Amino acid sequence: MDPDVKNNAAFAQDPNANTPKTHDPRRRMLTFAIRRLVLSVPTLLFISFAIFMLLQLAPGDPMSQVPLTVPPEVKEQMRQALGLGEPPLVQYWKWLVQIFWIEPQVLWDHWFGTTFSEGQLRVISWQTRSPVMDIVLQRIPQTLWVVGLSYVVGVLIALPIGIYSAYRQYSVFDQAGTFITMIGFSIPPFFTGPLLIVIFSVQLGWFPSIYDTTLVVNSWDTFMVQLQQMIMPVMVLALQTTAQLSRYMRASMLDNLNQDYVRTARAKGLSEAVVVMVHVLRNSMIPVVTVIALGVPAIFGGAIITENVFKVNGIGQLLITALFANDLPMVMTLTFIFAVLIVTFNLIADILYGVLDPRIRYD
Amino acid sequence: MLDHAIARIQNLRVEFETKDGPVVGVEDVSFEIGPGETVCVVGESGSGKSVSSLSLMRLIEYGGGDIAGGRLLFDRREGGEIDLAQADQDLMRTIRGNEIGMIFQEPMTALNPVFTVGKQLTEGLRVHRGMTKHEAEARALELMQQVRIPEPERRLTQYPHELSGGMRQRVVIAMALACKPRLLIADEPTTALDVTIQAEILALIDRLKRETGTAVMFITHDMAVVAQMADRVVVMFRGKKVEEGTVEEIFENPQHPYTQALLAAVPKLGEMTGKALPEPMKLLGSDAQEPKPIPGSDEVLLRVRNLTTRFPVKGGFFRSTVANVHAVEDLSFDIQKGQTLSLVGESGCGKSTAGRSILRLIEPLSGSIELDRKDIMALNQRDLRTARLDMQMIFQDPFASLNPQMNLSDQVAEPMRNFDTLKGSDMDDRIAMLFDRVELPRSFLRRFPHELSGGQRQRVAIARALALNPKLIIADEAVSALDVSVQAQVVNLMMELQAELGLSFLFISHDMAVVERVSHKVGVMYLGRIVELGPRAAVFENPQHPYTQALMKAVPIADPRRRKSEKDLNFKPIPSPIHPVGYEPGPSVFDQVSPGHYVLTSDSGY
Amino acid sequence: ERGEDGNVNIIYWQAPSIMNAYLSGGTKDIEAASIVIEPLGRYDPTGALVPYLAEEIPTVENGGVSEDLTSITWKIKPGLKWSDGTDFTAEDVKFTGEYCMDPAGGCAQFAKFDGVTSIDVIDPLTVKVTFATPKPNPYGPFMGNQSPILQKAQFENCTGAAASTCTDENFAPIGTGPFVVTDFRPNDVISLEANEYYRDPAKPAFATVNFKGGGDANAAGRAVLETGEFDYAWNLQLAPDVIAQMAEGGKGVPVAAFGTLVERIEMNMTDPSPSLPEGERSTVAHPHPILSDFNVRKALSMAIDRELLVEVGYGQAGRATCNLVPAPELYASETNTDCIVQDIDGAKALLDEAGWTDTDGDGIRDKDGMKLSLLFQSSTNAVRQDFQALIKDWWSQIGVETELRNVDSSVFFGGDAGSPDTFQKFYADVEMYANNFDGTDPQSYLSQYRCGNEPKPSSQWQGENINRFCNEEYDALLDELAQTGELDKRGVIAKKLNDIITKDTMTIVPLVDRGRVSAHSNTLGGVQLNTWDSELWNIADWYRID
Amino acid sequence: MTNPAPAAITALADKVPSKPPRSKWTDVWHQFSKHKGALMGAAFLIFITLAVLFGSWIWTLDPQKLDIRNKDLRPIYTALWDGAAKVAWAHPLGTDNLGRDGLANLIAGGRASMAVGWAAMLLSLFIGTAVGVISGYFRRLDGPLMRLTDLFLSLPILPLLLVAVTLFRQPLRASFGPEGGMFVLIVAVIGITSWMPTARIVRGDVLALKEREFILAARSIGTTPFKIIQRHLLPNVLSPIMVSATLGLATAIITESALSFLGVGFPSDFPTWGKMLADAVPRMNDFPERVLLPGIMISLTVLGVNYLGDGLRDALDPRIRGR
Ligand SMILES: Nc1ncnc2c1ncn2[C@@H]1O[C@H](COP(=O)(O)OP(=O)(O)OP(=O)(O)O)[C@@H](O)[C@H]1O
Ligand SMILES: Nc1ncnc2c1ncn2[C@@H]1O[C@H](COP(=O)(O)OP(=O)(O)OP(=O)(O)O)[C@@H](O)[C@H]1O
Ligand SMILES: [Mg+2]
Ligand SMILES: [Mg+2]
Repeated sequence: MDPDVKNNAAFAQDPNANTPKTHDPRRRMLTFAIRRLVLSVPTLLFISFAIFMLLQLAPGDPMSQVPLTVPPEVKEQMRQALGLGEPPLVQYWKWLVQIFWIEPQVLWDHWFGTTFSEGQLRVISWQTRSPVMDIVLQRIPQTLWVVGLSYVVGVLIALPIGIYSAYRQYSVFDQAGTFITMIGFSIPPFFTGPLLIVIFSVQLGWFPSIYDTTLVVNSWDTFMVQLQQMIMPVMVLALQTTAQLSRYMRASMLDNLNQDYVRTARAKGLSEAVVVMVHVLRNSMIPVVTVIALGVPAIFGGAIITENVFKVNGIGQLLITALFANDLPMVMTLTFIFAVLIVTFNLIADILYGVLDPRIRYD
Repeated sequence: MLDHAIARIQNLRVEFETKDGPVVGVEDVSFEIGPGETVCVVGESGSGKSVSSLSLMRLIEYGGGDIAGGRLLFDRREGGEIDLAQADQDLMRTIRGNEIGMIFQEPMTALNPVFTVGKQLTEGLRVHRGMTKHEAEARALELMQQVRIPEPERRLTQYPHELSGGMRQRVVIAMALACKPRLLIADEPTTALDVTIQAEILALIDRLKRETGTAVMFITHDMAVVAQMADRVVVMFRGKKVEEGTVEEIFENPQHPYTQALLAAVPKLGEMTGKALPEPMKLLGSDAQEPKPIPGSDEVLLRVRNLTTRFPVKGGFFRSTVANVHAVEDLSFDIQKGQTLSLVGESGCGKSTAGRSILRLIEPLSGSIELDRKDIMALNQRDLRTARLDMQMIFQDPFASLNPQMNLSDQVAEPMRNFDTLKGSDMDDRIAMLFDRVELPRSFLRRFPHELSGGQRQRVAIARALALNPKLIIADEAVSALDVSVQAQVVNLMMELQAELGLSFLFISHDMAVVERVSHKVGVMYLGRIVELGPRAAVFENPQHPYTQALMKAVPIADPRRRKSEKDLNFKPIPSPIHPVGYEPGPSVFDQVSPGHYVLTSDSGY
Repeated sequence: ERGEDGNVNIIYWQAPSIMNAYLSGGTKDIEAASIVIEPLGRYDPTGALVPYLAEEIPTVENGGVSEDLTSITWKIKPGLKWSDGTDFTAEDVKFTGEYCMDPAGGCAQFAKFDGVTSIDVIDPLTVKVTFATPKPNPYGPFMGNQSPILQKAQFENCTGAAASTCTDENFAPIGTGPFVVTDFRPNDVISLEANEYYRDPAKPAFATVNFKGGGDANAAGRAVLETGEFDYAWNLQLAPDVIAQMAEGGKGVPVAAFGTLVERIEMNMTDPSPSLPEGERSTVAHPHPILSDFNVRKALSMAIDRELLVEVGYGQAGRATCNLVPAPELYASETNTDCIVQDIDGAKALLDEAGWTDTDGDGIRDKDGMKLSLLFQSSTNAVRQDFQALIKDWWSQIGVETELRNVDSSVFFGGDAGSPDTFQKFYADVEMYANNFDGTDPQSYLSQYRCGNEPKPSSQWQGENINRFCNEEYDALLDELAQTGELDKRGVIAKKLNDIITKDTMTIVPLVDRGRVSAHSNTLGGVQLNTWDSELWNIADWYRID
Repeated sequence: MTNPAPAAITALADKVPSKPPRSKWTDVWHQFSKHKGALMGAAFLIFITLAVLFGSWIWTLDPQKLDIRNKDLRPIYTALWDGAAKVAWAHPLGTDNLGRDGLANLIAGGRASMAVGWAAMLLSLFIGTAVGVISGYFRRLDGPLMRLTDLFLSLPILPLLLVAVTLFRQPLRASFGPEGGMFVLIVAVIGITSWMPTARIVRGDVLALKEREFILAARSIGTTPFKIIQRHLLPNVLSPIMVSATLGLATAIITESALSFLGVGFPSDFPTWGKMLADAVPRMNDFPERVLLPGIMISLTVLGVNYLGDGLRDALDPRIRGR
């Protein structure tokens, strides 16, 4: 989550009416996007290298889970079989080739039935000896269901709260909202999670405490089951999103409610609903939408603790198990995907900013 | 007074709930507006003009105000008079925008930036007139034509920021007029605008009033505008009405001392006719001596030659320079010691850029600047910093040019701290002296900018500029944002300082009346170039360049008997100063019409 | 009747990541795999050997093991079928051996095949394993859950370096066990269904298995004991009061069993001081300034109340012990029980005797200007931290200052030569962890403490003699043990070795003989907790109680 | 103004603010004291801080002292509704499963949590503000610094912590002692992985401020860039910094507890609120106070800081203060 409300103020320079349009804004946006995309390649390379070196430096060894009964020579052999004996730079280069050259080919093959990637070595997880990407793909559904949905729910709850608290600033609702959201923000999920489980699974028996990732939703009943098992993790996660977003929404609404154009809108005789929900909201959403967009990478990054508490086994759990098992290719790939998402959504946020705010100029 | 007044305000009292208890905004204000009549409400900032008008719209509640007493009688279209002060907000919604239209002070912020002009224009129509989208659009187009916006069809699909200030203000006017209101409230509709655009807007409102018979309540603090527009005038002072009368009565025979003082403070174009040298204004009540002319000397202090400043416009994939803003083109002038050169011209013509380029706050592209024979252009950053000891700048916006987080003595002390000119108690003494000099009480030393009025702030800015004993002060619209009365004081202060300390000023302004008052010489700028340069009397009394002539015509005169008619105005929109890379404009060629009076003969774009 | 009891839900809080026991040493993977692939013989809950795919367990008596102890001949049950319907033959056994012995494959069970010179197929149902030297315990290959048989047809192309590219094979091996994999999600869920070719037509009783992984022991326990969502939870490493509280949920019961796992304190016989140059810390070049003294070590051991540790940390799943080899009976030294009773005063006296006295009155003993202050490290784990706190308290009572450190277990057990925090490097004075041995024979386990086998820079800090223990008598006994085939004699020697390293020298201070606690729901029958083999060793016999 | 002016000129005279000027800090305090929430937040924070700092002198029990016979005591107040509860006045807030005193642990844990929270927050604030101001003010550094921000956003905190532990624990332990060393490490790691949002917000604000005239004015009177940042930019970005600080403290306390939860935090005998909370979760049913007490402390602290931040922000802004 990135409170980047004002990040883009640079774009919102004073409108300059004297400056005639030299380009079509759409084309400018495109150039801007492409430029940023191209620039992000070296950034990402640098990031990946930094992460790789960090992981290299990190202590720990993929053999740590092998029982102590296995003698060291055997562990050494196992290490060699994983390619750990090679110098780090060679390992990095191999990883780069695999992720940027071979994996795309695999994807291509998958879609078009070609065989470019035949026999090429993909990024293989040390733990499972299977391609990292396959596992990641396997994890995406539950991550999206739970973390993604919780984000959506959080947003949907946060926005009305933020809007109303700002409209009735210092009212009881506003005060209570502040209080509750701050509490929500300050309670760690490893507390709320088990608490909910004790209440709703153990005492009341309403919801399962363990998430079933194999459930296929194909009927009303299975949908209900899915709903039941999703409800607790989604709520725990949504609490955090709500707490933060409603603060942003409130601040942004407050900024705009005092603007002159609001008075103009009222002077036209528009109803309060239209004034607030059309004129003010649209303007207030500009910074909030970018904040929302910047929070999206976190969805794909999963929610390590919550996933763990409810056994959702999404990306977050994958990352944490890989970390503790020192499964370098897996950790590397996941963090890299995460970095890509961060960079991408930074870009998307900037573009969204421009889409929503006609004043933005891309240069 | 009038038979069928459209609106009658009786004993209005508005209070604001603040943290320090209730504050009275206006008190016991009564006046009427008849059909087809323009009532001007004047008074300095904070006197309660806006509060009265917002109360009439019942919008004051949204700003934390409360109508504590009085009646706001409004004659509705379907006959019948109602008291708006008692009406509920639902009823008000049907009146607002429908029967009463309002034009707001700030064209830049009065429009919602994220909706197209068309959407904002049609909104009211669809609510009040129940029009379909299509009908409303047709009507919107009609309105746009009525307010004479060029290319009205295209404007409807544009966003507010894509329009110039003048166009935006016209859109706001069109919005206010959309439902053919019976009463139009215009709250300082032109304060933020250029002379030329102001003239156009005033003419527009006047014409609409004549054509539709709408009653107009016109709020302003600019007496020249009042003289142009008003049928009757209401003068407000500190939340109360102090005087009311027809425009002639007020101007020719003001009764209340405040009105008298106000009128005395208004610089009138043409007042200086026949005088060669500038002299301070005679303010009412200042028992001071007769204003003395300021001669200055003939020794050249600042010599600017062929100054050119361009801003690159970056674009394309590699963010290379694709075009340049030619903000200042081939500018040459001299300023003598103890004299004032004024630069005038429309917004965006490059005045500020010129001023900043001289200080090298913006790096000029080429040209030479010599201050006291020191070549400013050749200095490196460190020497430039010391060179700035001799030239200081006062900025346009007294609200923006002081750091809100620093107290006044620190702000004034800052230049001395930077250069270590004075220390400890010497510095304190000097700050106190400067405060005395600009007539600020010493008790203000520990205040923060927000605790001061605009005029006081501008005086702090002047004190700061004086702190280092500069030889040249560049005053970039130093008085434009101030109330007339305050403006007069600040202008007088600057001229006194000039007389006493022998300061030179580069005075940048678009207010011709003030310029006439202060300048020894005047340069008229257009599109980055000086189109006419000469002694003030020559330029004002004998303008040669067509642009200068047009500019002079647009200036409203604070005399109700010398109203301008719309026909006098012929302005073309300023062409773009942006040119592609490689475009090299020709040099400026001047013709000397009289000694020291030059007129541009090469193409200026006008 | 096969499949009549529907579905059984198993939860392992560590999620299996692969189904091939040879490519992962992790217990979770091996146990998950044990449902599908089987060895020739297994250990039962008492540690006895039982034939599985073999007709019988070969011994010297029945002629299966040669008199000179250099070969073992397995006879396979006739009529066995793989889950794809093909016949199980001796070729598969031979192949499995070769698969693991390929040095490029990185086989985790390589040690099981240590000393094997050849594996020969005598006939389709007979296979002979020959060793280079006499093997008193020839049950390394193909015995126990770590050494199951892979199908040759399936893994033929997966040997050597190709082993890790065979994702499909590694995730869904064809086996002879009661279930076959239908869906394997690494580190998440395994779905299995009954193997239609399973040798006993009446088994397994369950048609499907849902094997969930991930989370923590707490949640796993709760899911079985409190909410009843799952039928079986593995290895509940939780404080006894927590388990007891969960058991009140009434949906299931915790079960415990003991093996050879001993939680112990290891004394560093060498000096780990950071002031020594890197490369000399914790090496035999510098004996430990404090712990080299037997009396100090003994005093430290005497100050510990092992019964209390058991009560706090393990409850019914632990027993106080003074032995490094607590089981099986044959090898467990029964005379070594002195340490069980805490003796603070005795410890104090011993320290006084050793010259460690509190001269400056700060409550910490010192000698020659050196404080009796120890750095005590362990891996991160709630119970271990409780133990550390308790032990620190006791030691402070006898005037020993203790600094605690806990290291993340992936680092502590990671063996990364670059990290200062591994248990092998032992950059601390004492450390605590648990270890055990495979199967029932402790020979290799005891051989770890041979002089010269210590981790050291020249061996990239690999080696199992964690304490840097060096004792000629001990090494001589080890040699003798390697030559002895008779079980009784082996028992005597092993006990002697055990006593030397524990009570005689106090190099290793055993604390708790740790059992295993797992839990199963009240409706799951047939569970027999087995610590010598996979917990799921008899899953074919599990059934539903209605 | 020196000489008395006649009537008409007074009409034109500038309005003088009605209240006499006060020193800045009186003013700040005045505005601050009007904010009830802020006052309460501040009072609570002061109370907590004093309690954790000096509480150990009043409640002198050693938090590490094991009193195994008195383990698993309930807090005294449970006796109110549960007569059978095991309570003792010697341990008013009960004891844990090894008999460590709850109150003493709460105090000691609070000290650690507050210290980590404040230190990490200040560190991240410092880095964030520095990066934000520099990249906003110096155009040329903007790109590289923003890419650096991206990098840090993508850095996973756990491996980073493990690396830091490996590389720096020994030297830090030598200079700060075992707990101090770990403290420095954790603070540093939390600090350097959480400054990015602050940096972005500050950068955005600086970019906007840079265009304001008073910055130009400062340049024209010869203020050096460093002084401009110090005198003009920093005081004006205080408000977003305050917000970041508020959130930062909460995040730091929670991140520390999450690290403890994942088992990579402080040594086991070094209690923090987060760790107490994490350790108590498995026994939540029987001993709810063990989760609730530290949980409530964390929440109240965060709330207190939040309200305090709100009040300070209002009080420090002279524009709001003036109203
Ligand atoms: N929302 C408010 N809260 C408190 N006081 C207010 C508020 N709005 C206006 N006032 C006070 O009411 C008085 C009149 O203000 P008003 O806006 O009408 O002045 P004005 O004559 O329109 O000035 P200007 O020329 O600057 O627009 C001022 O003293 C002002 O401080
Ligand atoms: N930093 C800048 N970058 C690009 N263009 C600029 C910049 N500053 C000014 N310009 C352009 O240069 C031209 C001259 O601007 P300048 O501010 O000097 O006008 P001005 O005469 O002072 O107008 P005003 O009366 O509105 O202050 C305008 O077209 C403006 O848009
Ligand atoms: Mg006003
Ligand atoms: Mg300007």
